[in-house]
Formats: sequence, structure tokens, C-alpha cells
Amino acid sequence: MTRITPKKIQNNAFPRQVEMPFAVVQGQTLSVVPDDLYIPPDALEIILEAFEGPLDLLLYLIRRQNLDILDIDVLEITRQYTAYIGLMHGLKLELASDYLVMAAMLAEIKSQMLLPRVCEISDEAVDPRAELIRRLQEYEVFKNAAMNMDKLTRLDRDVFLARAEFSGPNRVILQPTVTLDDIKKALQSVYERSRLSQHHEISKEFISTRERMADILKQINNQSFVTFGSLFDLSEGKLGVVITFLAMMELMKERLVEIVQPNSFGIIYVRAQEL
Amino acid sequence: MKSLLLRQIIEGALLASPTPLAIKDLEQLFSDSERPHKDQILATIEDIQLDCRDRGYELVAVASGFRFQIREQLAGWMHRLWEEKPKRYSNAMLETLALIAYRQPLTRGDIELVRGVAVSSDMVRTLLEREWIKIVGHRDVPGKPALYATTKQFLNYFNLSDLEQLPELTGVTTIEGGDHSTLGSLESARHRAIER
Amino acid sequence: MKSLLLRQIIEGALLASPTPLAIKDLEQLFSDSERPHKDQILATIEDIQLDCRDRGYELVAVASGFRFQIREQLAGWMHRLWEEKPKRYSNAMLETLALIAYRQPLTRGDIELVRGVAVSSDMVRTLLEREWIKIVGHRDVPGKPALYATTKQFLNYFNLSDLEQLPELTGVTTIEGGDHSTLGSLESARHRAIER
Repeated sequence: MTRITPKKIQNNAFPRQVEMPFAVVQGQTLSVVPDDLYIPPDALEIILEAFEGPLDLLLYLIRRQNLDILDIDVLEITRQYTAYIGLMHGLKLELASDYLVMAAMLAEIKSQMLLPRVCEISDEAVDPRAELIRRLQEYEVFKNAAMNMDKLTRLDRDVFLARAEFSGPNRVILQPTVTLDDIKKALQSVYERSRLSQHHEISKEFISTRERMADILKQINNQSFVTFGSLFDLSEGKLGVVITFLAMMELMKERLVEIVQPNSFGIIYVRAQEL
Repeated sequence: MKSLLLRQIIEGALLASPTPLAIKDLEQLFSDSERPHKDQILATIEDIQLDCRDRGYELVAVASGFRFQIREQLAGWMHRLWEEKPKRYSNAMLETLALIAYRQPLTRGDIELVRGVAVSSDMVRTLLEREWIKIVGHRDVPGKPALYATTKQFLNYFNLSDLEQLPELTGVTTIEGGDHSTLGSLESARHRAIER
Repeated sequence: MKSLLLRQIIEGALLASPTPLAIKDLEQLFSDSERPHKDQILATIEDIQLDCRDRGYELVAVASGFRFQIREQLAGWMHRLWEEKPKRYSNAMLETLALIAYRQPLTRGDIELVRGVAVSSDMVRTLLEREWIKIVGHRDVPGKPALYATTKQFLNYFNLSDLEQLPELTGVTTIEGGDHSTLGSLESARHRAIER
């Protein structure tokens, strides 16, 4: 799963209009920031530091304005949140889908709050914000717990083991036995893993999964069904196939595509998810 | 056995052992004929603790037994023994660890549900390798996800003798000014997660 | 500095350090402004030695400095500490050992880079204590991290006369059918690490 990794500013081309940059942050130009957006002086730095996730960003936005979680103005927060997302997008930070999911959730809450209630049959007037508030509160509890955990007395940081040598006679230390084969196998498993992570590294540098996701969506949006196989370009080699596959998994996870196989071992089709 | 010798043996063993020793480990040091009573061992430990009052080290109880450790007030000087700075753990790691510690047993999915972001496999693997967490079972749902819990080593590392000693959760305010506490809703969220 | 604090610091350092400490190592524990005179350190060591008269441990001078050790008379009881069945080494430990054997000399950071997870101090300490690895130098980068290599004891244990005799790796396939072997990529990862 990708998270915001500010250091790796992606070079994939989102066609953008060229505008007068107003700031240059780590070599990237920033051009548009909504004037009325509440941006504290250290905001850009904070944006560039990865938040722990969308809930963390939301909490930050709420706390910076001394708002109570219980009383959040969803319209305002949604506006701020999307503005920040836009800003990050402007910096071409690869946004984790988690952030986009949250943006969608906020938009949904916003629309629910804007729409007039058609009927008030249910006596429990459900505040559309309730679930979000619950999650924010729950997250905050554990964010605090994590901070407290960091303050606990810790071995090798706050206290150290006190040991004395024992070298008297009869010192029989039964050590685990190890064979050369154990060592060989251990090394092979490290190599295996390092090979996998190397693929991962290459994927970040050359073909972006996100970019591939967009390509796939473009391809299937024009037609009702596309065969699974036709989405792969074998000339791209193993790496390309892996990226395409990952992109498809990600699209499925985000419910943007649907994959169907009418018969077992039959042809697999991909289509855009019906909304 | 003379109490002085008894004390020396216990002291020696606790300083020689790379891991904390429980009372039953200390009992194992003695042959059947000389083995002191549990209470005698405990009394000896208390004696040693008293004697260390003014020393640079202390004898403490952690989850898996007793160990000698250097007093926390001396940490500043002790750090000069090593070139490497102690590792800082990322917030992501601490949040994950806190969730496992307070909510155990739970799955990776449960953690993601609260944190709102994916939990990386590397992080879980690091925690497993450090032996701070372990797999205690699998939830009976499709995919049979592993259930994680903290270990004794985790408690030892954080100088705790049991989970009760973890700081209380804070930031708990009541919703809708009522009977519906956040803890309650946390609890129900957890049950929903478990039922899934 | 108060003599009680001075004593606690020296006591603490000698108990925390895995290796004996010479007077000059002890001097390094203090900042320039608080550093005691050599004679004061020596006098403190004598004090500590006197205080240990009746303890299960003693403070002795060995070739490379001072260290605490368990009294020899207690050997009969101490050896029972190690009598229980040895545990198996974890995969993490074996991987660390394998990397040191095949890629020596390298730092803890190099190992972490290849394994993708942190290497605990315990793991390194266990291998050092078993005398399978040793520190052969320090890399000339900030922090001066220790470079580890395997020892003669390691070769003896595995009945090897030299490192050339380590089994060749099978199944290390090349990536993308090319010149780019996993070993090559490890090598470059290592060089990246070295350059950093």
C-alpha cells in the first residue's frame, strides 16, 4: 500500500496548466492555494511530513482551529480537507487511496447534511456525522496511547540490563545447534525477499501503479467489457505485467472495476463498476 | 543453607542471566536437598532490593521475572557507552503497538479500521521479530486472518510486569452528553469487528 | 560531582557494558566540565570493590579494563542457569548470521538494509557472545558503525577451513533473465549504504 512519501515526488505527468508559482517547496513549485484556506505558518512543512493517515490529517485540521470533535462543522472541514488534498496533489505527492476514501466519505456526509430530510420516520435522528465523530475519537484515543507508550521506561533507552560476566569453571552453556544448511536457507530467504522488494522499488521508479490504474480505467470506460488478458502488454516484460496486475487489484479494492468470469477456467472480463 | 550464600547465589544468577528469572527459575538453581522455600527466595530478593537503594542499579520485577537494571536517572551517562543513538519508533509503529496492547487479540484489519490506513507487512514483521507481538490464533472468518497479541518480552522491554500497568487510555469524552461513552462505543466497534 | 553519583555512574557503566572498561573509557562517560580526575575514578573503583566483599559478584581488573564478574565459588549453582534445553535460533538470527558470513565485513545498518527490518541489539550480542562474529573495524561514516565479520570459532564450529568453503547458493536466479543477479543487487544496495 502506498502512503504519502513526500521525498519521492513522482514524475508522472498529470497535464497541468502552468501558472505563476507563489512558492517553491523542495524544488517543486506551488501555484494555487485557495486564499481563504486556513494555513498556519508551518502548514507546508506539515503537509510534507507524512500524516499517519486521513484521520490524523482531519484531527490536525480540527485541533488547529480549536474545534471540538463533537461539534465539527463538516462543511468547513470537508472544504479544508479537500483543499489540503488538492495541495498535496499539486505537489504531486502520490496520495494513498485511504485519503481519497476519506474525501469521498466527507463528501457524502456533506451531501446528506445539505439535503432536506424527506421523512423523519425514524425516531432516532441519525446525525450523518456520528460515524465520523466516533472514528475520530477512537483514533485520537490511540494516538494518545501511542504517545504515552513512547514515554514508558524503555530498555536500552531509559534503563539498561545490568550483567556481570560468569567465567568460572564448569560453565556449560548449551547453545542451539546450527547447520550450514540452516545458514544457506536463511540467506536464500533473505535474497528471495530482497528480490521481491527490489521489484517494488523498480515499480516506484519507472511505472507508477497509479498511472497504470488510470490507463486501465481509460481503456475500460470506452467499452462495456474488456477481456482480462487484453489489458496486459507482454512487451513490457514481467515488471509491466506485475504492475498491471497490482493496478487491477487496487482498482478492485477501491471498487472502481468489477472482474467477472462467467465459467470456471473461462475468459475473465473486466468492466467499470456500475455506480 | 546460610542466608549469605543464598543471597550470593541469587544475586549472581540474576546478574549472569541474559533474561529475567522467575521464582521458579531461581528454585531450579538448587539441588533438591538444598532448595530454599519460595518465601525465603522472595525475602532474599527484598533484602537485595534494599541493599541496592544507593547503588547505580536496582532489582526490578518485570513480566517474566526479576532482573537487575541500571537506574533510569543514569541513562544520560550510560548512552555515552554506545555510539549508536537509541532507535526512535515511528508513530505508525507506536500506534499499531498501542492498539495491539490495549485491544488484544486483534487482526491487522482491526488495526486498519481504527487507524484509517493500511498497516504494512514490514511493520508487523518487525514487531513479530522483536518478539513484542505474536500470533495467538486466527479469526474464524474468510481468509482466517491472524489474531495478534503482545508478549512477555514486550512487557519486559517496556519495564512492565503486566498489561494492567499500561497507562490508562485518555482522550475519552462522552458523546451526546449521555450514557454513551466513547469506551462503550469503542467496545461495540470492537465487537462488530470481531463478529465480521 | 558528588561522590555517590560518581560511584553510581561507574557502577552502572561497568554493569551495562558488554566489554570491560578501562579508566579512559570511564573518563569518556563524563562531559568535560564534570569529568573527575583519574585518581578519583580509581578510588571509586576501590570503594566499589570493598562494598562487594560479601556479594555474589566482584569487580576485577582484566587485560582490557575493569569488569564485574560472578564469584567463582558460585560456579556450581551458576551452571544450572544454562542447563535447560537450548532454544532454536530465530529465522531473524540465522538470516543475520548468514549475511555476516557471506557478505562480511558489514554493519548492522547494511544488514537492516538487505533484510528490510531492524536488527535487535540482542541478536548481535548473542552472536558476539557465542564468538561467532566479532567487530573488525568501524566504517568511516558519521556514527562510526561497527563492521562485523565471522571468527575462527565460527569456521571451527562448521568444520570449515576458510570462508570459500561455505556452500554455494543454489536457486539464486537472475532477475529479468539478465546480468542483474540478486547478489549484484545486494552488492549495489550495500554500496549505496556505504556511500551514504
